[in-house]
Amino acid sequence: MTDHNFEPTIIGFTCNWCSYRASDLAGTARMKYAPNVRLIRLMCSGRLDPTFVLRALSEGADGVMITGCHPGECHYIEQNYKALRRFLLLRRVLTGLGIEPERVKLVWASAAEGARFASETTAFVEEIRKLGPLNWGKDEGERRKDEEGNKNSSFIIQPSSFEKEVPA
Amino acid sequence: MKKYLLYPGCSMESSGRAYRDSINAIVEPLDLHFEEIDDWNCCGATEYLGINLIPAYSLIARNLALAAKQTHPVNGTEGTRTVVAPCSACYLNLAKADYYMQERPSLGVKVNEALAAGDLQYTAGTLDVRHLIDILVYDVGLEKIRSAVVRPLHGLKVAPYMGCMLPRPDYQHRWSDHEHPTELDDLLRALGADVIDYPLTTSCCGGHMTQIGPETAFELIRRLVADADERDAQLMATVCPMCQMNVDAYQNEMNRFFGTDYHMPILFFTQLMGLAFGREPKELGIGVELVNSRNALAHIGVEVPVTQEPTAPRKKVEGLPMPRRWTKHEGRKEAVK
Amino acid sequence: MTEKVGVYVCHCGSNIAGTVDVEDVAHWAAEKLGHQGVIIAREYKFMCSSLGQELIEKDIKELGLTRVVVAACSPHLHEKTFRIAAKNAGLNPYLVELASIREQVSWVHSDKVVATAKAKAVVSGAVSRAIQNAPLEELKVPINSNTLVVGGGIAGIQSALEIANAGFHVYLVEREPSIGGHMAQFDKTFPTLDCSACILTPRMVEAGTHPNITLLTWSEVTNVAGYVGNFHVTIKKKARFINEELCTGCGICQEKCPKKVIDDVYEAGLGYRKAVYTPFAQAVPNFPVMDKDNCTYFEKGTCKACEKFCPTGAIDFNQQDELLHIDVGNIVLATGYDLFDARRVSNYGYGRLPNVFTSLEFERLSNAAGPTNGNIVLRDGKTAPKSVGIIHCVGSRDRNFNNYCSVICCMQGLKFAHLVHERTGATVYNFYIDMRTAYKAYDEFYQRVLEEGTLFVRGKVAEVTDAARYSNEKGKLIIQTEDTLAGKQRRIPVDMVILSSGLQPRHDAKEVGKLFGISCSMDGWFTEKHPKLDPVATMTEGIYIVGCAQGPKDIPSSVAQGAAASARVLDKILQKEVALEPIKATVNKEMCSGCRICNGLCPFNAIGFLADDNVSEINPALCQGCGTCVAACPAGAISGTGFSNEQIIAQIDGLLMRNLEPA
Amino acid sequence: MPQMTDERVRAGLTHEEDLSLLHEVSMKTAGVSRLEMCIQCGTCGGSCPAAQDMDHTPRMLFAMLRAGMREEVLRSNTQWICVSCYHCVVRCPQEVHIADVMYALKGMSIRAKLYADSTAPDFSQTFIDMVESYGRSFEMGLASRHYLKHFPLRLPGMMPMGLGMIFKGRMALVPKKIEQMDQLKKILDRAKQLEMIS
Repeated sequence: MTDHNFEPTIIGFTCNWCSYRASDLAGTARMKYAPNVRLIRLMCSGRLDPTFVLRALSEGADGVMITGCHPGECHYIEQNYKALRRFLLLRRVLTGLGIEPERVKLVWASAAEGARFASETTAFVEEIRKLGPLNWGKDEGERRKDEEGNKNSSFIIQPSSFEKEVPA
Repeated sequence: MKKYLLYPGCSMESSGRAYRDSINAIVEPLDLHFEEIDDWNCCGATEYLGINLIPAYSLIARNLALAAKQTHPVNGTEGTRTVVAPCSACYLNLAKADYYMQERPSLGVKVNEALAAGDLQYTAGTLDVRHLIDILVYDVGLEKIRSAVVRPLHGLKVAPYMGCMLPRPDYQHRWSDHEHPTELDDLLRALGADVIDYPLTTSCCGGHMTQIGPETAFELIRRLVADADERDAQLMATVCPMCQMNVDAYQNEMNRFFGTDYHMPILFFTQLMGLAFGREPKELGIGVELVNSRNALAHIGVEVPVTQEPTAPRKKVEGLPMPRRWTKHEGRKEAVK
Repeated sequence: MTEKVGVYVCHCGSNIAGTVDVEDVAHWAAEKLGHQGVIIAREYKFMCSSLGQELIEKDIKELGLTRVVVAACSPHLHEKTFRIAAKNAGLNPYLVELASIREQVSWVHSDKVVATAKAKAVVSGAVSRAIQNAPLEELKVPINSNTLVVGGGIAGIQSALEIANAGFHVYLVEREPSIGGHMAQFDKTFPTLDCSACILTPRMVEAGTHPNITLLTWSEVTNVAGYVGNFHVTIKKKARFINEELCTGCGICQEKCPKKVIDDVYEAGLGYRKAVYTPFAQAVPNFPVMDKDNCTYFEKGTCKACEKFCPTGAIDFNQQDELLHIDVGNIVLATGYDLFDARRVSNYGYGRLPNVFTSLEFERLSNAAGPTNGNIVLRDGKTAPKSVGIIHCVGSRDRNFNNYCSVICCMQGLKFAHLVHERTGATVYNFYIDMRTAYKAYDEFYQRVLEEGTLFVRGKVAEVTDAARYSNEKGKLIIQTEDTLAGKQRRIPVDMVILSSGLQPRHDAKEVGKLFGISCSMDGWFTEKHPKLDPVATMTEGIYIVGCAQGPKDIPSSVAQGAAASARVLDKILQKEVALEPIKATVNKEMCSGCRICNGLCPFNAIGFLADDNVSEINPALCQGCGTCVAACPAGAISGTGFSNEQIIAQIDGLLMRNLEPA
Repeated sequence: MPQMTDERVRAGLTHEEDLSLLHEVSMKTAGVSRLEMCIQCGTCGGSCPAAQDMDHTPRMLFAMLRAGMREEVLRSNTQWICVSCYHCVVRCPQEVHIADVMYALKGMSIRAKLYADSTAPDFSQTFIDMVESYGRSFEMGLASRHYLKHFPLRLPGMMPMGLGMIFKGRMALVPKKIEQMDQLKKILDRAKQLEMIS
């Protein structure tokens, strides 16, 4: 069952040339999307070291979104295919670690696809919300501490204030 | 021996009986094993879809669900996931249900909910829905067909009539072309027939309009028959019982309507295959057509030693060269320099 | 050493401040990130204004900041601004980090609490990352003043001439035996109806005789190495079997050659040439080439008619392909387009119905130098058509084929209508979806064609057939369409159909793109650096794209782009050296195990292997900084400046708020 | 929905603009209709083998759909003349699922009782009745019931053909029934319920 009170934290890796620009475009066009994703800019999705994903998941992220140029459109010719391969491998590793592989998602978005970036982001947040919190790499005490901390900080996002609408 | 699941369709039991007889006559020489889907029901033709969406697709999907239970191997055959439909309308309905249940998952969910009321279930994409001629040309192969020919149809001028619902909309990209597919031409040529260039090969026969708007249908039938006649065809070959029914059974009424006197017999391609394989007309249901094919078949009845096929006249020197013919199978990379 | 970090939060008027509580963010950063080294956090109305910049410069100087984090708009907008400000204040520009809280926060979220929370996370990530930033220096490399232009169509010719006239050397490489491209095949050019050859030939001759241009026809680029300013290019000069020193271009060999071949290229398949040939009379250079695949001597070992009759002994059957190596500083790609293969639209009958012609075929048909001497006739070679249908948008604006508008087809269709009307007096129909006659004097041409009495039918043609339905259709081609303005289906019998086919990327555009290290769009056209503000440059420094290689366009636009690219090249040449972004990968030789996994990963061939030391090495000038090798190195021996593991991991932790002041 | 006020009628407006129509048709179409992508090029109207008998070409019907002319659209004979030959579908440059839209319009037209001629809906209904009672189509029953009602005058002319079909064994006089008729009935009943909900 989906816990609607659960607000996932997601780390998104973007490519400097396409998906980061797509997020810029989504901004310029004022497209609203779920606020749960925090982006990191890489020069290319090929730069994505799988350990970054593991690091993010172990440090408190509930999901990781990897974005890059569409196949065949890589600024560096074909490095996004390497990202794709690593992504597939990574999902297997996660399965082996007992983590739902769906927590990592690969999205292709060109610099012109702001709308796609926005809708994919919102969709992914919902997918992660269904999966629930990950709480990997934290012991019980730490988790409780987190929860306590969240209660006091303005960082917790109230469900009522969460925007769901995304323009088609 | 390769097994296929057969969905015969309602016409095969009545108006298209000759189709069934002739299919039975060719499976053995081609080493095919057709296993009928148990207790299949009508696909709804083009009627149900216009009334109710979900019942229409549930009606079709029941057949797919039943077929999916019969995919296992039986004595001496491999298992299969291929459903063969010899009727173009049935083929399209089955293929369409399978495709749309995937394209629009909510439809798939609802259809399965309905199927569940009969303890059935179907996962879209489980089966491959294919038409009989697709199996014959691409699985059996023209080479094998050619080698089974004992009475080549040399001298028989045939208009290859594919009809509309077979090559279109072609969800799975099975055909060489949507407008001028070559599968039937190639197959008839393998039988030795003299295949004419028939531009209306995928035009519509009128479908159910013979029942609800006869004037519309008669015009469509007239176009088909008139063009075949204009091009000196002796008979038409079809792959669909509805096309056969419309062009055959309504031809005289059409003639009356327009004051014409066309006599254009139309046979199932499998009947011509049977003839070429040396079967007797009677086993193949030849003679039950209303526009009889006696005169047309007389051209091959006599066993005249075959002379060389007439070659096309040489193009005059001042003529300009034609571009090469295009088929999809040439590959996508082809480009004009 | 503890860094001294300054955090600057921009209001951007109300763009950011309207949704993010900027004061709270700044206050929070100073408080919660103080232990990380944040010694000052300010907010200001417009950080990018000169006052905002001065604020940062002042802090750097007075507080001795070693890192600067600006929470404002996207780094693609103002990263450079703040880097320059830092540099002015004596701080290495790469120690500045931007946190995008406008495009990624204030503009895409509407709840102030949520947006402020996310802005804090983004700032926290940027601070952590900035601490790990290292000072970097731009790499300067000299520029070779030679230029390579690939493709000798009008765009390439224009580009080559502009650079050559400025006094710099150009290598102009063309795959076909002559330069001229598609324009050389045309009869007239819209909208002015100048004779194509009349305006093109002088340019071709100028390019062929220019002292600064080395013309390499019947040649192809086979390898490109190096980087902006220092490309090393290998060119295959295919054997012509003609000694160019001796050949006078007299043409006797062509006359005597007994082998006739359909000319698929220049005559668009509508005419013949010999096995030894110059494609057309005004070809530049005027030396013939021998088509080895069709030559009787190469096929059967006898003939040599050309050799017997050549007055200067220029035929050389032993000639071999040659490989040339040249060094250039910049490359202009003007590789053009392929015509859409109209056989794919089987309902239009091209290839099946003899009197259906493509646009290029019609160009040859109406060209006085073409196979019919400019007589517009049916495929029987003699009958003039009494009625002609011209179909627009063939293969364009159609998801079954090419989804884009090919730009030129409307005007081309109008031009054909005019020519048919003028030369044959036939009734002409134009079938169009939308009439697109933008640009100077184009719509006036449309008006002129309307005035001439061409009949226009708004409707995408459904089919062209020879299946007559009524007696008036016998022996004709019937164009069936909906006249969408009349709301009725029409069947129009005509003698000739001309398909205004669209343009599509060269069939080998992908491979060519790979060769030069540039990418193609979804449709297959080369991708420009910026669709509006940088239309001739590419993401690869020093490589420019002009003409139809970049997308469908007409002759004026191709010429303009050719010239524009030249201006960019001259700009580079005159700068004499170029600065390269210092985002590079380097191999730590101590850690490298010599496994060579990285060697094959680099698309720019920047990674070499030092066999003696058994380690890999990266050429910093070739490295484009994608970082794939960094991520792939199993020994962790490769590090990438600007995007190091430390920087990214710090940013992850920061974004996840793992770096806050312990409570 | 704007009302047909006197003012509007006086101004010569003949229909109410119902902008929800396009969406409704799309929802009722099997697969994804892509109707909103139509560029009004006329490929469908040009391709249609039966366009001469239609009140409106398919293209025009789609324009009317967009304009929200609900009644005119559902009253049109276009969807009933469609022979499902799919020529327009494969040629459409925007990949609109035209044939399936026609099926959706038939259903809507029946429900709104706006069809001008009952021949086609009756034929469909008769056909379905046969299928729902036997699980198979029954040409003899179908033809006799349908012709008696709609084309009694055509019957004498049809006699030779009908007799020929029977004589040549191409038309069965008794219907064939599937074995698990009750299973099919359950499925269809459930499907009809689901149809009502959606």
